[in-house]
Amino acid sequence: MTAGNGTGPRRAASREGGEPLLTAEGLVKHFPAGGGFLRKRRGGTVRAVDGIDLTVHEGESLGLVGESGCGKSTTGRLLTRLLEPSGGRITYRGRDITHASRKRLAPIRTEIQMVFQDPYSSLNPRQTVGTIIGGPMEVNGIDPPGGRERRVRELLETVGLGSEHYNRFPHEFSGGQRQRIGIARALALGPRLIVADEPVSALDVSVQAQVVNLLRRVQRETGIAFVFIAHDLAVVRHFCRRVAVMYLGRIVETGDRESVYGSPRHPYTHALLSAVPRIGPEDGGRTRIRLAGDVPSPVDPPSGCRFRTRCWKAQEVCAVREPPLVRLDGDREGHLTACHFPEGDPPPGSAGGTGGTGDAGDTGSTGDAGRGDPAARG
Amino acid sequence: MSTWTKTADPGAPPGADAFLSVRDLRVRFSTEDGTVHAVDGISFDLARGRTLGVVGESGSGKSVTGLSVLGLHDPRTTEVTGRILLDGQEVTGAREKTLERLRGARMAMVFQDSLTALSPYHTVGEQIAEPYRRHTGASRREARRRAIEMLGRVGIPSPRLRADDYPHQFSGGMRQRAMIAMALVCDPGLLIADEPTTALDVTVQAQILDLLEDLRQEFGSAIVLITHDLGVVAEIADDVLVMYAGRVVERGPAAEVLRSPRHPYTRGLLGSVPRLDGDVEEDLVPVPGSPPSLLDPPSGCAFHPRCAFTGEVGGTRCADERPKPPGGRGAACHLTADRARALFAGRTRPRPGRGDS
Amino acid sequence: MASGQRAGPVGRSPGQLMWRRFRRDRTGVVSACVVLFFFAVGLLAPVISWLYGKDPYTRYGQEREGLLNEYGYPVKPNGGIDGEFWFGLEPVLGRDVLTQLVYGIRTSLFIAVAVTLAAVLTAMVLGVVAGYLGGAVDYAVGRFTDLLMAFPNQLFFVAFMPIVVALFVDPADETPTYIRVAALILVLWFLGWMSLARILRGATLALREREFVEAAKVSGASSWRIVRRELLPNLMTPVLVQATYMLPNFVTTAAALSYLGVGIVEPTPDWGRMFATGAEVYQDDITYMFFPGGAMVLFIVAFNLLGDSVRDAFDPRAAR
Amino acid sequence: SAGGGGEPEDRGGDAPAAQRAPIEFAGAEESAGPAEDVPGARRGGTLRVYQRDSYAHLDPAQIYVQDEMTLSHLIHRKLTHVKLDNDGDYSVVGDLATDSGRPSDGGRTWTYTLKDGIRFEDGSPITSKDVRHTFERLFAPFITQGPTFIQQWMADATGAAYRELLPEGPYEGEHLPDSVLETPDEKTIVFRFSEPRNDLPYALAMAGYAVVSAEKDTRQKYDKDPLASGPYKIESFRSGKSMKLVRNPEWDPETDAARHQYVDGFDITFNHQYEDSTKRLLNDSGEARTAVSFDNAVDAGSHQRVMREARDRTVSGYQSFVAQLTINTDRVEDVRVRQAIAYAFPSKPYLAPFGGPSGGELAGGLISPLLPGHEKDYDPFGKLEKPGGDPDKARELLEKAGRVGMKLTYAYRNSDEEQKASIAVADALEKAGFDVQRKELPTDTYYDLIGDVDNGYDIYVNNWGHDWSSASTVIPPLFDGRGIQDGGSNYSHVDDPGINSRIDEVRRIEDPQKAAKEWFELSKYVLEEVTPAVPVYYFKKTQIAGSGVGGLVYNDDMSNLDVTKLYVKR
Amino acid sequence: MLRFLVRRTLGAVVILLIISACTFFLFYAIPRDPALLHCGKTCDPESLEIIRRNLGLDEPLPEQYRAYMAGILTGRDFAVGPCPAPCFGYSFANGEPVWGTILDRLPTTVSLALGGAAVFLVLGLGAGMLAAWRRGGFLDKFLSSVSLVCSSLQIYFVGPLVIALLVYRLDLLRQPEYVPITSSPVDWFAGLLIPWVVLSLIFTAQYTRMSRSTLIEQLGEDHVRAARARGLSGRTVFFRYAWRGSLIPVVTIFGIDLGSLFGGAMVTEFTFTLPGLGRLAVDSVLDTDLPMLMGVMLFAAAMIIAFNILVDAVYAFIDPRVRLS
Ligand SMILES: Nc1ncnc2c1ncn2[C@@H]1O[C@H](COP(=O)(O)OP(=O)(O)OP(=O)(O)O)[C@@H](O)[C@H]1O
Ligand SMILES: Nc1ncnc2c1ncn2[C@@H]1O[C@H](COP(=O)(O)OP(=O)(O)OP(=O)(O)O)[C@@H](O)[C@H]1O
Ligand SMILES: [Mg+2]
Ligand SMILES: [Mg+2]
Repeated sequence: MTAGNGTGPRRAASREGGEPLLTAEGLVKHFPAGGGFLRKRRGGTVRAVDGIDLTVHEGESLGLVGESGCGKSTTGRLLTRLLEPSGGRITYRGRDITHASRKRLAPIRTEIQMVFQDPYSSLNPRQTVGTIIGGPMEVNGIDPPGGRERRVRELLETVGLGSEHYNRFPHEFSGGQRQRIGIARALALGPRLIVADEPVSALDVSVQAQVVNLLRRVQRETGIAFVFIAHDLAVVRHFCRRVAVMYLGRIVETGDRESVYGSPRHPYTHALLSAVPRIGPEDGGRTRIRLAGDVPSPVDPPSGCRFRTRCWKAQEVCAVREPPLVRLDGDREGHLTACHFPEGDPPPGSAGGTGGTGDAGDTGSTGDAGRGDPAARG
Repeated sequence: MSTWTKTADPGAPPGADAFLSVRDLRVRFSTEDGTVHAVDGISFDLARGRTLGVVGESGSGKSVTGLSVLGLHDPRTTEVTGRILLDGQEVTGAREKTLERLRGARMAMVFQDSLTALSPYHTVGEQIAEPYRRHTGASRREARRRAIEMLGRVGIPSPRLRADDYPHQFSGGMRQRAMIAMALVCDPGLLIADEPTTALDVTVQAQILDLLEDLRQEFGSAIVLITHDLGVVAEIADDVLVMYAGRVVERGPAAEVLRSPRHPYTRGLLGSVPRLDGDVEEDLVPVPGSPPSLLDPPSGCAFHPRCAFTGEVGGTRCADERPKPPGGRGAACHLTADRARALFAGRTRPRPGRGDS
Repeated sequence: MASGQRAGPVGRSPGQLMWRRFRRDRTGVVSACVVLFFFAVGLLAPVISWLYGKDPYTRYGQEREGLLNEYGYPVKPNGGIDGEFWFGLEPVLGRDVLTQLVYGIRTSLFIAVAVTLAAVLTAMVLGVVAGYLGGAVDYAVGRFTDLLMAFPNQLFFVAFMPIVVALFVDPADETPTYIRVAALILVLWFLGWMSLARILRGATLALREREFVEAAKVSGASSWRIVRRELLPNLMTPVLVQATYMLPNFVTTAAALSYLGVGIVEPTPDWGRMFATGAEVYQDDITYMFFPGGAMVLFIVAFNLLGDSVRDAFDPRAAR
Repeated sequence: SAGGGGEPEDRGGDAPAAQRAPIEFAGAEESAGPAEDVPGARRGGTLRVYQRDSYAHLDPAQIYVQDEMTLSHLIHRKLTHVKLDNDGDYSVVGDLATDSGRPSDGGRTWTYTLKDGIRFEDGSPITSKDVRHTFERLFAPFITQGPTFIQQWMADATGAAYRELLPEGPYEGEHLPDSVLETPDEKTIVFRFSEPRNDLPYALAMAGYAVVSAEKDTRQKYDKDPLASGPYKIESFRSGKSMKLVRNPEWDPETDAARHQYVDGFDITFNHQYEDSTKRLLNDSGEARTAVSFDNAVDAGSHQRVMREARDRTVSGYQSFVAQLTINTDRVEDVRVRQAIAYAFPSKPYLAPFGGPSGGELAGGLISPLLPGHEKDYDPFGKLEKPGGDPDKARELLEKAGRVGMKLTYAYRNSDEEQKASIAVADALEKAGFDVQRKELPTDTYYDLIGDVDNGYDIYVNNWGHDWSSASTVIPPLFDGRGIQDGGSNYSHVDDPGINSRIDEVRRIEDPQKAAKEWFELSKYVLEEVTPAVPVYYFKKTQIAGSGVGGLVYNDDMSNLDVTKLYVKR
Repeated sequence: MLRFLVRRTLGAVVILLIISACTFFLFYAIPRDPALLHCGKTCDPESLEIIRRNLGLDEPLPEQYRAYMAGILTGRDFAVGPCPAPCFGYSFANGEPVWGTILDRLPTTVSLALGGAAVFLVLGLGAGMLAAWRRGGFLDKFLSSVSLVCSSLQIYFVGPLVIALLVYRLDLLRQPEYVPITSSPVDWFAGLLIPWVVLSLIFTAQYTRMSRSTLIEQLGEDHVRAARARGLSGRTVFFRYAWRGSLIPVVTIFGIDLGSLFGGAMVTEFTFTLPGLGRLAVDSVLDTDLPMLMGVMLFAAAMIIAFNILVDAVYAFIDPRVRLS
């Protein structure tokens, strides 16, 4: 395959379990709420990402799922250092890049790339496809053999576009094609890691499948590591070997695909999985867990376990103590859960689960979440 | 399962007991670049108490169909032909006054983007009460009581307080509930929900779908659920209509269509969706290419440029001849149903958990 | 895969698309022609004057007998229009109206174009800097803009024109015309850029959130490169649209200043001063008011139409 | 009065410029009231008055500009007054005084006796104490605007040195000594000067010397709210907007030989530009029928129409001002160059923006036709013959002087008309071979700037008007070389021994007839031999009133419509 | 709301301080001596000195500025007498108290502004609504072209023409003038009719164009369509839903316009010789009457800021989203 050409020696053949490529420890990002200079103190801070640990290994693909606003994109931006962390540490191949300046980041820029969600806003409408894809090479002064243009044409073919599209403008392409251009741009520098922030969410199913397939192929063939952010659990499952589930700026459960999807231990993961509508005929045994309310505001997250306001198992201790992200009994290596009262396997408490919305305790918490939310937003 | 017995080909008379009956609906927009054939001859019937799922890719004319039923298109730029009967009453070509009486009272709509679809200048309570007053002539106080009641019904906590909030003070899920309350306040026979959950998270989406289902049972309305998520259709729709480039390509009871699609496009859609229980090592089977431009739709079968089975039909038939839209259960395809079944089975690996049905 | 796309190696840039859209808009093209005509008149004023054989400074009426009556009004009816003086003669001084108007348009357009350029540049620098850097810079620029917005602008122009002139010119010297023009440009510029700066700041803020800017950052592009390559090309649309609305405003404001007596003075031909003269003599010679007035209405209408067309061409969805 | 600081645009009608005899000083009989009736006049009615400028000063001591002087005739009284009778004859009569003054000691001592029954508007009688106060307060520091003739005569000083006589005015308990001003009793006032002051009756008739109440003097604030002594008093005054005059019941017609009190009152509004007031009055509808403007002239643009359509409702005449191009002799030293300028100057084009014939009459000499001794056909530089200027002659002189192409800075006031005129001036002078620099000066400080000895300009127009009917208020202030100082009125800085000595000689002539002739002869010498100034035009003015206004008479002495004679027609 | 007002008022004070300082130092820095104006014909250095002292011009500039600002709050004592609390000094040109003169001219300007604003707001919004209601139709095209042409007119061009035509040629209307409404409402109305009409002619056009385009924009909004989907009548939707949203830009511009009109409609007042603040401003510029100019400048700026605050407060009424933040 051509994508890897011209970017030096390839990584180890083993795709997974390779060397840690990128590590984040206790990563924190707070934004001033309400925004604006001189008014920072008013309204507190948005704790978009509030202490997460992540490791991405060479050549692996890590999925990041969670509901809207839980801090997935922020995490992605922190990892690519588009944002500077408010706390914690990011190391890339042993080098601390937490607060590295643009200059110091320069060599790493070629190695960490990003694919964006919105195929419309991620391409500059005033540049031709050639300029867009060639831009990163120009910035980094990379002159591939045969010239940049040839390399761009190659990349276009790699992502399934014709090299004749070189001089076209983005508005002449459909969403799926634009996303391919975005991928080609990310590939242009021959990166080791691509952070893909919901790369397919904005696409139609048929096109989404094309792009997912493309990404899978690219990963298979080049061995680039991926951090794949999505809210569609099925897509993540399809793409990633390892999955981390985020809730309100925290990782609540992480582990390999089989463990997390097969035997989720955190109630939230459980609820999330059960909320996904399925095409297949209902197997009678499937328990439906309906969570009440929405994700609380990150400006004022609940104390202790952040999920407790929507959790049907919540007890007093949940409000007091924050559960650590640990490996629970009977779980596989690498399967970590942050819960005081983890789900058993098979999923216990089906009684509580089915009647989720009707449960007295729940309604109360729903009310809380409901009332608290808009005020915080306003 | 299959209660869909009514024939609904264009020529057929409107279904007798169908609450909503659409015949050969065509919608054209004249734009700067030319005429957009957004909806190109679709027909269907819908009975009370049933849910029709309309699926299709972006731009396939789903929303336009929904809006035509309510007569909401701007007559200056839009040409709507065909017949739409709501409970026996003609909607197309009806006078604006008549339409105004029907909208909200007999048919209602829930929009996708709840933030832009709610007026930012009025409280949620007012916006629910207003159509109620208009259609029932209720007093201001009665209307308010009704609004609060409806908010409670759709599961908004402490509705009495929240009725005086403005939409921006609600969360996304609550807004969507408020929209549903607004749509159902006059107990309409028909509810058109245009992607009511697309902008929401899965957990909230599940809440809303449950709510819709509960309300349908309670009010007995007919629901047209527009979506592009096959999972949602599978979850709550009785019947399904698959649209492509403004046309119906396949229809039938939801479970049946999803289990054994007869149109290559439907099959492609199904193959594109990754499943929670699917095989992760398998690549997805997408539909190649991208949707056609409606300014200049492909001749014959609109799907033929992306279709893998044109060879099976033979010659240039797919490119020349427009397949007959399906009457009842069926597909608008030159392949016969049996041939299709055979072909699709051959090329698709059975999926775990589905093969046995 | 490419079958859905139009074939051909070179795509159309948004600019080309807008140009095509613009060319289809008949009103736009006509008004553009009118506007161009005015600019041509301004540019070619010396040529026109040479061809026509008159200049705007000679006092024909005073130097030749029989053109003006003893009170200084043209003897011939309709403001003295005849085969020699096509637009008639200026009362009192007896100068030729046509060349006055042509040169007046030249002066006015020059000032307006200069102010527009200066204002656009300022707005671009401040708006983009504020929008892109945000934080304290944005706050400072924002408050500064607020401050200037609170200035009563007409009053400011009227009050500060003499001051600016006084600052540059020793009271004993003749004020050169260029100083006056410069002062006018300076004063108009000073309060002329804020609204565009706000628009550009907003646009920059919006653009900054667009993912292609992040993409550029991820690839390691410097701020300067991002501003230049990613932001500026996308800001040309609002700039062009706003500039077409700003320019006629500056023309009328500068004219109003001359009208109030603080702008351009004799003998430099100026559009606005023709109104001042016209307002004095309209009782006896209404024809004189007609030419500058008609020309100005035509010019402004054409420019406004052009502005609408440019906006529509850039943003076809905007309501007309 | 001095150059009409605010009156450059005043224009006049076309009364014939006849040779005029000096105005007589009248005795007690002519000074006694009541004034002879204006034919056809009746009492009653209110007049609307459209004025351009609001009144900046109402304190008599601060009044020195035309429109304030006009108003002053209605509200203030002075010791003497120039009366215009029904035959059109002028005479200086006693106003508050019983006669125009009794001189003794060769004109060094003047005695006045106050009439009976003269009162301020508050009913308090006007006594010699008030008159003393009136003159003493002229020395107070805050009095800066009014005429200074009598103060200078009293102190026998030039310039501002007179202030040393009584630096604080009467307010700190100091008073003028009897050797200067004596008020032996309630009714008698005696002025004593060290030189003969034969013009005193004229000077006392100036509005600036009107009487101020000693009791009610509020110093600076008096300027806004003075006590009236004339036939009308101020009911309300809103600066910049309006003023309302009503009858002053304390004014006794029996004591006034010149004024009338026909109308009930005047409603004055300001900000009416000349075009505006003219158009309203010409339209003659509604309230404009009984409206008039005290000072606004018919604007140049409307003059034609006014003359065509409403000539019978107009009055016109000369104003005291003579427009003259002053040449800075410090900078333009060669008399041939000055003469070249005189020949080249385009009088007619200069006058055109001011309304042409309606604004003035081209001048051949420097002395106004209103002054005794004026010779009508005097025209040494051919300004009447070649009103557009004589560039050939000028160039010839310039060549002789060897100064062709010399730089000439022309300063002018930054008004619309002057701007236009300056173009013609620059044009014509350039044709004659000068390199003209135009320099516009702010209107408000124009005279201050050209009044600087070291002003840096070569030529500038000065509109000078006589203060009373004698050229002694023209030639000495303008051309006496001993008066050169900053802020002085010798704008040309000419210091010619011939002129200086002749001035002293003529001043001593007692016979007004002879003096008038001598002044004119002196003006010829100044103009022809020294040429520090070029005559441009004599100001003229035409005024119009509504058809319901009677008693329209042009008063040469006021250079204006005589506002004391107005009445409302039935 | 209260917090908002307090914060904005404080901001306004700061802005006014800066404006006053800029104006003061620039004006007084120009090489023109206001004392000369007072000095009259027989000016000599001594009396000049006296006048300087009387006017307080002998102090250094910063001290003069301090005294000036203090005078606004506490009043000052001048040679001509005490000047009570909002003291902006005395005019150099005619010795009138500046504040009194401003108050005196204000009614004219306010009458002109309010009357004109009433006309152009009602007509402009009305025409804009009509055009939007019938968008695409003949009425729309007609109104749009008329307003386009009208908005291209200038007061200094139309003003004289209208007077020439309506007053002098046809004798239909009264010559413009200001009569206080208290003394004669009829004359007040008749005298201001032409200025109102001319002022409105130009403004109306702008409001028509703006309200039309924002209305059309609003009519295309989702929530408007949703309101129709609920069966609300076209009129209800138009007025209760679309119109309300279209008001925000209109209110913004209206606030700006009214604010600057209240500070004096210079060209209008100049053209029709109305004794308002604008006229006062032009006159004081031409007379180098610095205190008056300062006063008018500060007053006009205060008006603009006040209307800005008012507009922001009105936003909160129109748009609940603004209320909470
Ligand atoms: N620049 C910012 N300033 C302030 N708050 C921010 C900023 N960026 C993100 N946030 C807030 O941080 C939280 C997390 O945002 P983030 O975009 O990471 O969520 P997400 O998981 O990507 O959501 P989505 O699925 O909607 O993309 C949100 O509440 C968001 O409002
Ligand atoms: N008012 C309009 N004017 C012109 N074209 C329109 C208009 N409304 C819709 N269209 C076009 O009609 C086609 C069908 O649109 P429609 O909104 O029904 O698609 P959809 O199936 O609802 O897609 P989505 O899933 O994106 O909502 C599209 O190509 C769209 O561009
Ligand atoms: Mg995100
Ligand atoms: Mg849709």
